[in-house]
Amino acid sequence: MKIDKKIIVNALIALVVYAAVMGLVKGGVLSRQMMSLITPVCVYVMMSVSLSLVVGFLGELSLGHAAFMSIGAYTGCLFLIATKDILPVLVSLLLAVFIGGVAAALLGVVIGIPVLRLKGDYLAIVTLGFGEIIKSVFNSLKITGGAKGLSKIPLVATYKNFTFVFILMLLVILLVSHLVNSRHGRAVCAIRDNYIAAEAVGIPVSRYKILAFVIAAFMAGMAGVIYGANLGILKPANFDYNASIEILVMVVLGGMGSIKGSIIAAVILTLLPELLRGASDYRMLIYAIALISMMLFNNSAFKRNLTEKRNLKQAEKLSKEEV
Amino acid sequence: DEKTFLLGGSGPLTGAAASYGTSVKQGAEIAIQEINDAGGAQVGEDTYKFELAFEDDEATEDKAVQAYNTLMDKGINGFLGCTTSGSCIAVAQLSQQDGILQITPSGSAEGCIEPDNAFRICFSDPEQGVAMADYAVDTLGYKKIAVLYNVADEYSTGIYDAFTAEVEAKGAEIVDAESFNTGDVDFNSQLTSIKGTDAEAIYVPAYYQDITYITKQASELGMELPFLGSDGWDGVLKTVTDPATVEGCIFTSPFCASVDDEKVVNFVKAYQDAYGETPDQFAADAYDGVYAFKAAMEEAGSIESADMIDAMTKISVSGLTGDPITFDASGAAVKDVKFVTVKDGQYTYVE
Amino acid sequence: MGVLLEVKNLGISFGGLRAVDGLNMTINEGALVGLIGPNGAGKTTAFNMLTGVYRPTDGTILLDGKSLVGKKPAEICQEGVARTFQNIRLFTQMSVLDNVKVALHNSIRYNLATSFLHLPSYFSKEKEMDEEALKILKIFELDTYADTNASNLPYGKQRKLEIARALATNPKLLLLDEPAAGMNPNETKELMETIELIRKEFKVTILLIEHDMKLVSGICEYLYVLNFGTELAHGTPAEVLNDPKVVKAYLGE
Amino acid sequence: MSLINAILEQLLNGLRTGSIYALIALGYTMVYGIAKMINFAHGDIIMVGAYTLYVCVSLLHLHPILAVIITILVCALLGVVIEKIAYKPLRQAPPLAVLITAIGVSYLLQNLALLIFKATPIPFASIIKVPSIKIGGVHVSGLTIVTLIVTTISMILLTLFINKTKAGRAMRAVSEDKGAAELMGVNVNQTISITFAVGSALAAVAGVLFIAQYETLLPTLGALPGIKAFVAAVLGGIGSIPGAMLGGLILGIIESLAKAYISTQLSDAIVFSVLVIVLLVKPSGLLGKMKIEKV
Amino acid sequence: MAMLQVTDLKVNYGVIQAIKGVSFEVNEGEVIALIGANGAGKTTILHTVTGLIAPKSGKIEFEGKDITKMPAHKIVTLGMAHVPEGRRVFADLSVYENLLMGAFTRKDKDEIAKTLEMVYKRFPRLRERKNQVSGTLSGGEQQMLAMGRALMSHPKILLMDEPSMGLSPLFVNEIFDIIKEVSASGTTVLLVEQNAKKALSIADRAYVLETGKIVLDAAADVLMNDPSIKKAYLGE
Ligand SMILES: Nc1ncnc2c1ncn2[C@@H]1O[C@H](COP(=O)(O)OP(=O)(O)OP(=O)(O)O)[C@@H](O)[C@H]1O
Ligand SMILES: Nc1ncnc2c1ncn2[C@@H]1O[C@H](COP(=O)(O)OP(=O)(O)OP(=O)(O)O)[C@@H](O)[C@H]1O
Ligand SMILES: [Mg+2]
Ligand SMILES: [Mg+2]
Repeated sequence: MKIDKKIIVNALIALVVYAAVMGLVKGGVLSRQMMSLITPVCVYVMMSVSLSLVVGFLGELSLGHAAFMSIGAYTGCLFLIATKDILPVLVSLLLAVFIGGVAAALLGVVIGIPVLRLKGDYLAIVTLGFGEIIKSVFNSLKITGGAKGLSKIPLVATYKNFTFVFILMLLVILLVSHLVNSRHGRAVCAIRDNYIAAEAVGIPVSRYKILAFVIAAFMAGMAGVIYGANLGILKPANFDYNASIEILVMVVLGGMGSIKGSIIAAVILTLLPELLRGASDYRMLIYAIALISMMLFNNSAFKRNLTEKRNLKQAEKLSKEEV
Repeated sequence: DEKTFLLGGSGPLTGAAASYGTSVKQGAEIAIQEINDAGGAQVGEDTYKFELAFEDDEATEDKAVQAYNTLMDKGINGFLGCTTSGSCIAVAQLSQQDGILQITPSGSAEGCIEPDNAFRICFSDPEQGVAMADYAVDTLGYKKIAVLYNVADEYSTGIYDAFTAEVEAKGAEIVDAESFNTGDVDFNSQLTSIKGTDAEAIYVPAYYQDITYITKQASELGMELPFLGSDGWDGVLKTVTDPATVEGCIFTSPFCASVDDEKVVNFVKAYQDAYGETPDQFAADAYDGVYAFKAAMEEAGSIESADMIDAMTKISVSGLTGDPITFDASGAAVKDVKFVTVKDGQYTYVE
Repeated sequence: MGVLLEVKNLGISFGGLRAVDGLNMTINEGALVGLIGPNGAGKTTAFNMLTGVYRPTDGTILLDGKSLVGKKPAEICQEGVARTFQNIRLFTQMSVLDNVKVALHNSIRYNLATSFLHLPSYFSKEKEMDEEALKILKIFELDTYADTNASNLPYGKQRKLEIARALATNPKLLLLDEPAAGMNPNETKELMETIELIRKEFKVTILLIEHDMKLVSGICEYLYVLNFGTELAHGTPAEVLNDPKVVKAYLGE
Repeated sequence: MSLINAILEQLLNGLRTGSIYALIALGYTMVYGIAKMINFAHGDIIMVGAYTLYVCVSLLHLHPILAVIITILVCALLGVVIEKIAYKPLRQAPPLAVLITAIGVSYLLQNLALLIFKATPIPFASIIKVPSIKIGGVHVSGLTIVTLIVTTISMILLTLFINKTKAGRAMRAVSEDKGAAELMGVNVNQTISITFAVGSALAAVAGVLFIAQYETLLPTLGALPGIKAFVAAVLGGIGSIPGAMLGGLILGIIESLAKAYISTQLSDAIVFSVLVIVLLVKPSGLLGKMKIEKV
Repeated sequence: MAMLQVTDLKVNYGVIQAIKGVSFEVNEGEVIALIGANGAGKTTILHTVTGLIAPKSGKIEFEGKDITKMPAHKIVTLGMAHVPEGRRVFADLSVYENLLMGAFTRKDKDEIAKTLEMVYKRFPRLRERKNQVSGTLSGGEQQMLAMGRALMSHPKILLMDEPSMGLSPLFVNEIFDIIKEVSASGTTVLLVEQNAKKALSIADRAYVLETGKIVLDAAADVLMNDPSIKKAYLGE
């Protein structure tokens, strides 16, 4: 009934988006700039949706999400390179994505340990630290090409493989939104809202904290593989804390705990700097101002009242009942 | 008939690496101004004036790809880029599919010119590393050398790898290999460690920003070891507060802003008039890159990339960074490696 | 009727402060027992030890003969002890219904794959949860608020929601920390009826802290009185509330 | 050189960077402690301070002392203005929203500096000229000593100010409950402005010392020390003023020793590993108070 | 002119109107009780009077001065103190520091010391715990602290939001004795209470609030005997 309608609407939206992008690409209407943005947009949607699980739903600040992405990207892309001539493209990509996800999830478990003991900004620093450690390690590893980067990655996840990338992105969105609407997701949200109360009603807090980190890591790892297979080259420097912060910005701008918001913010923030290219020298300045303005608007009384008016019906119903 | 050749370019204009991209852009602008003032390029019947479309790529690969595609949307006829190696490699894959002539002014990693359509003006990293190793061991006679390089930077590590291999092949010794990270400003620990060894010289393959800190801190530590460097050193004199700190250093460089060559003098003057600062090697590379385009189209008699690419190996450019510069089949520039030193606070070529 | 909870010689110190010292309590299955005492006597602290929030420095806690000392709060909850908090702790960004559904976490289960994929059992189990949660909310007349954000409830209703949530964990022993605080006499009266009701309906043993003597004498069968961390008296309300020591330390004239 | 001397020199190298981190961390921690927000733009205020000093000394040819005073005033004012425009409207918003806005402000300042001063690094000779001294065979840079002294004095003054004065008490009250503080008669907006003014003034001082130490102006010069100082503040226990100083010094020393005796390639990894381990043992940092939550 | 005069006050939370046009007055020296069920809007009114919430419309005057738009910290200096709902003590400050915060607007050190002594005498527990971090006090202890803190400002009028919540019966009596004392020493009191019986027993007059509107006002002893009030608020 209510749920069914939602599913249908969402499926329709997904279908329309897919058809529109496909149509535009095939019809040759889209500029090359826009076409080259298709995969990055999908990658950042995956990144921000997965991070929203940790930041928006678990309520822990993570400044190291790009590290998970890099682990996934490197392992998956190494696999892609190794199997380039052996396996069919799709099989190789599918396996690479899975392997990347698993590798990142394993790191997620490692990070899970401090997560159990630390909170808030202390945890944030530790995630940032892990990110920098991973980056340092990649910089000094030979197999990944060190600072020179891992190049010659087959370009198998560009807009030409949009269908694959899109399905993967949908999958990530679907899994995360399913999860947060389940008993496991509720447990995660309960920890965010009040962990003492969550413990008191029998939620194994530690287990769920790790779970959230691991799932988010897995998805970031998958996104990393797509990122690599779209660019053809991976460099450790691209996964530093600035990259993590960019993703965090998307999650927060989208509104914490809102998957839809995370998606929209990821799309906007990936496209915005590109759309601002016309402003040449003022590009990043305008970007910064836009970011600040969006944050201020999102939290303005005006916006609050807008949302509240939407909830007014419910409130009116309630106050009638109260009388 | 007057037509326009739209030259694309990309490099970091914002972020920590912004100065490199800015130099490339400005160097190219000077060359274009000069060519256009002189009547443009003569291609068969037509005269072509140059126009530059330059995009910010923040020195990251994904932005570079987008910058390149934006330029392709604008319909560029040739691509002068990217400024940094990683971006260059990422874009080269695409430019190869497009079959467009790509000349990178400063992308020094080996992978930058792998596709047939890609050429470069600057030295390759291994080339430089080997050249300096040969010079240090054979000419200067050093037997024990310490190295300080940027572990997070492809340029620095690329040269470092080649340098180390060559030094060891020649029977000399790398007594200490210290490293740092992009953005570091304090090198005292590494320098102190090197100070504690019996090294006869320090080789620092890095850009002048880092060098500024390193040489100053070395002099504060009372180190008197001679410094050897890579072409990234060029420009160091404009950022040090005390030229004495770099006095006597020797670095590989194809370009030297203060030599007496007429071309160089004119370029430096034009650049200073336009931007109020002394050009560095990035600017010079870009300048030569633009002239390579001019030479290629004139040689080919066409601005079709396929024709220009064929012509590349036939041209000879009399540039700032080499005279002549020619290109081999691999896409690399063939030019002499020169060694520059700082003497009395001025750059001069080592005889 | 058997003994459900047995507390022996329970004590805890915070730095130099001996907040609870040598507390003994025996609570039978199905009983409704009050824990009273002056402010700062250590009542809430005793609850915190019973639920694993604090680890006692000494003493034993046995629930159905099993020791609870050293167990984590979540484990103790699964053993069958639920509580409310003196300073309300709701899941503020969740709906009233979801607050209760969180508490059903351990009683109505499905696995992670079901969560991810929304397999058929997801829908049936969620439905079961909704029904169960609404059933409990109805007792507290909160079912009409099911979709409201918990933090937007007025104070009194928030207290009720806390009790509803605690009940949803299906406890053997329910600990209520000042359930009537912030309620007016009428609301308190209603609350007393509700407590009696849930006690019958859910066959749950209740231990409550309260300063409202009407409530305490109205529904408690047995009382323990704490003062400065130690036991001052225990007995039936009639005995205890007339005990001069209790009157002097706690009730006043 | 004897091993002892070598270690001593490396310790001094650590102190040199550490004292700068410490000074920056003081401002970080102070703003965090009161306004309860991580001011990611703090590092960029250092950058603004450095450029302001440059403009005053090299372009306007002002007397160095006057230049330093102007620098401090400019930064303090900038801090207050940023707070008013970008953070104050977000008082009711979730804390992370303010964090993101701070990141936006950081981008903004960097890109403004880039537009005004261009990307090429500007050399700027130190205005602080103190000779280095020699203690038992090792040189100690005069600037390091100055930085250490300034940091220590700042720390002591700040600690006294926050713990012992009425204004400081008001700040702590505001940090816990703005409404209740207002009910005590505290002007909350003004108190927060003062917090940002003091924090940014500290950043200005850090900027002056930083640029005296490293002598090169870059639009991004504040970013890395900013992050390092943030790490230092957390290491010492964020919100704790002596902790910030301790954290900064320790961070500098670990960095230096890791580079000298373990591996320069992996020095960042080592530094952060130490940090992670310290936090695992002491989850609220070295001097941070474990926040007791009364249940 | 009344000491505190509130005229046609309307307050919104976003789009929801919580106070729908309330007028009342408090004269100097009076003890006024404000009673009403959960969610009636009592706390909202007190917050608006002390300036923590801005009203949508209406007027608030204190000693003839219009304070409707005055920020809270200024209102405090006029001699108004507020013991907020939920105590809101500064958890990380010690008991002593909390009390000093109460005297924030006062300058005279000797006078402050005298008041402090007076507060300690009324609440000996606070003296015992003066160096304890307030966050770890028991609920009742925190209530004492909140009250002591408000008294530290030596207010002309004291607004109290459910001061008896969470207090032991003995202490409830004591709190009401203290309120009486405070009132006797010349401080005007506006009291919000769930314990309506107690409140009415010490009040001069009272207002009854229902979902944002005042439905009744009368002398306390009249209300005490009003059958509908008895039934609705006194639990009889
Ligand atoms: N974490 C803690 N650290 C230090 N002291 C504490 C802590 N928790 C409680 N206390 C002290 O222990 C004593 C008992 O507190 P508790 O909260 O148990 O009292 P209570 O009996 O529930 O009182 P009330 O009826 O006022 O709620 C108090 O004096 C309190 O200050
Ligand atoms: N911050 C808020 N946002 C939205 N609604 C609020 C807010 N605070 C209070 N309300 C609503 O305003 C109404 C009045 O609340 P108020 O707290 O003033 O009541 P009260 O009379 O003090 O109740 P109680 O006796 O429970 O303390 C209630 O319906 C409440 O839900
Ligand atoms: Mg209690
Ligand atoms: Mg209230």
